[in-house]
Amino acid sequence: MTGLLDLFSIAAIGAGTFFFFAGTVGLLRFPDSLTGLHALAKADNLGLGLVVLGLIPRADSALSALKLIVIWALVLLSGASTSQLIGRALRRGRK
Amino acid sequence: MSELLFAAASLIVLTVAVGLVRIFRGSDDVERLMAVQLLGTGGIAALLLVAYATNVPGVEDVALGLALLAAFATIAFINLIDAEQGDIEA
Amino acid sequence: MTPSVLAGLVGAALVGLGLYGLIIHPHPLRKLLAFNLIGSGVFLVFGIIARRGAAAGFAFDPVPQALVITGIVVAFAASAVAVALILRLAAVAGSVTLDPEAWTRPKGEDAR
Amino acid sequence: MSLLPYFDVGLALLIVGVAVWIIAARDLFASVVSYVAYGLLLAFVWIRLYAPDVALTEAAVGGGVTGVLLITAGKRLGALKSIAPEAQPGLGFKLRIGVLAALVAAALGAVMIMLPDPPPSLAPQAAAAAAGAGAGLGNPITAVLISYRSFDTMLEKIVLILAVLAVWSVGSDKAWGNTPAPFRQSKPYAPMVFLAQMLAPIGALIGLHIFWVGADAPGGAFQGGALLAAMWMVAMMARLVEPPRVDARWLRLALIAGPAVFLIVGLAGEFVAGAFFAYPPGIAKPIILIIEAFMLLSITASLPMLVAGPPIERSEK
Repeated sequence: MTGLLDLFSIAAIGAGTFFFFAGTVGLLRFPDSLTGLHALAKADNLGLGLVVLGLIPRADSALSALKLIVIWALVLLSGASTSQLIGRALRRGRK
Repeated sequence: MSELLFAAASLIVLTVAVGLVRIFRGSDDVERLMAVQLLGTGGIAALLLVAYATNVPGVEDVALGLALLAAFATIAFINLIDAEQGDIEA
Repeated sequence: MTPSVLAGLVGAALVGLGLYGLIIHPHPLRKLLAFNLIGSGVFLVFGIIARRGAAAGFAFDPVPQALVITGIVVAFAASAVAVALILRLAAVAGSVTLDPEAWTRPKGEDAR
Repeated sequence: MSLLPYFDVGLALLIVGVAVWIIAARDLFASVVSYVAYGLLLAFVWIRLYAPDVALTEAAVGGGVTGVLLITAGKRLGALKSIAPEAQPGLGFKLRIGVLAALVAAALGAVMIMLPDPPPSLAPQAAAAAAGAGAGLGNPITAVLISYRSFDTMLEKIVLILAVLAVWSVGSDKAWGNTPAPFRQSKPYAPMVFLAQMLAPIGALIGLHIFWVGADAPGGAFQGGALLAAMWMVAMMARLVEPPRVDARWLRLALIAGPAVFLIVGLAGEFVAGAFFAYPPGIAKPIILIIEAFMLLSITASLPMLVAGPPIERSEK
């Protein structure tokens, strides 16, 4: 059972790390800032989400696990809204 | 297992640090802000990974605070940029 | 090299960098940023003293850590006062220069 | 072989790199944005030094709120169109200052390597304080702040009040009693309002939680107060609430509540428990909790006032 959970952690954390990597590459290599914003959102939402998912089985208590989920939810909320604001700032700044 | 957590944390910090190049070379303020947002989330992820591997107590609360503060700084910065651009709809 | 010695060296480097920026930059806000760098360097140096002073069953010495927390808040309060003074200077004098030569003719007594 | 030392060295290099950029950046905004990133990275170092309490404070006050203070100031300066860029100092001067700074850093670094062994420590005294007068506080740092070094902590609250007074008195005479300038003049964009409406209550809950667990786990009045203050500022940025008038009675009461209660309890200790700032055994923990609660109130009130700046005249919008 522990082995299976460890395997799950490794898989999720590995996938999360990949999304951070992909998000950064996208932010740096995509042709303009708006597509870069799209890549950034992937790192925010999926990268952190998968890392958190992988850490949940390793949490000391149910409360710790719950806090991990709250952290992710917070980042989702602020990430989505600030993406909207950043997008508008980019569009207005370009003119 | 903890070595794997370190490895993941190192990779995340490394990629996010490369993202910081945006701050160094970015042409405008909004792009710099995006790099800091990436550092914020990546930092939280790496912090959690390292803290779980080294058994620092109560680190979830620190990460919660960091998540709030990263959002706070981004909001303050984008709000100023937005106010500066004025009320014209685009 | 233990993490605490490494952090101490980082603290030393930050103090040096901050000192350089404090003297070099003509803009007072940049000076303030540099001063905050010196401050955080000093806090880090204090932090490694806390980490080394682990005793009595703690992983660290709580006294320096508590003082660093106090110090961070006081440093922020001082920065806020400095910012208020800079903004007032800009409003009254019309520039933020710290050069005493430029102060020979103030422009209007209360521009704000 | 462990990966951790490499990780630490990489983190150290990254921090020094960001610090170099803070100093070297041409643009003020770039410099301040890097400062926020730097605060996040420093929080990381504090975690590596087993200091989660300091990490939280550094991230909240050192990185977040200071960054917002500086960038708000920078934009207000820009709005005044008043910055007279001076001639940069010459290369020779820079070189000499560089050598000086490097010498200072090298001397400090040498001291770091030659620290005495075994290291001096106040941990036993702090442990005694936590066991005795600190009465049942599981977090030794909170015990030190409230019990072992209570006088410092009270004076630090007074410093915050003095700083608020100093900021307010910088405003012009005619503006006295008015509100500080709002964080933005125009109407905020709808997603901004939505975000503030969602984030501020959740953040306030998290701030209260961090305050509450501070007795036994990382957290406490400083960290919780800083988060609450940040959430109040978010609400002001979205114009959900306006900055209060500086002569509002409730604001002034909130500002002095922390140190006042602290001082009263300290003086009462002289008579009840026989020493200044001694807590009577048995009821020490509830008393400490009351002090902390009022400190939280004062910190929450003072940090946004420090960022908002002095009151402005009405005629200006």
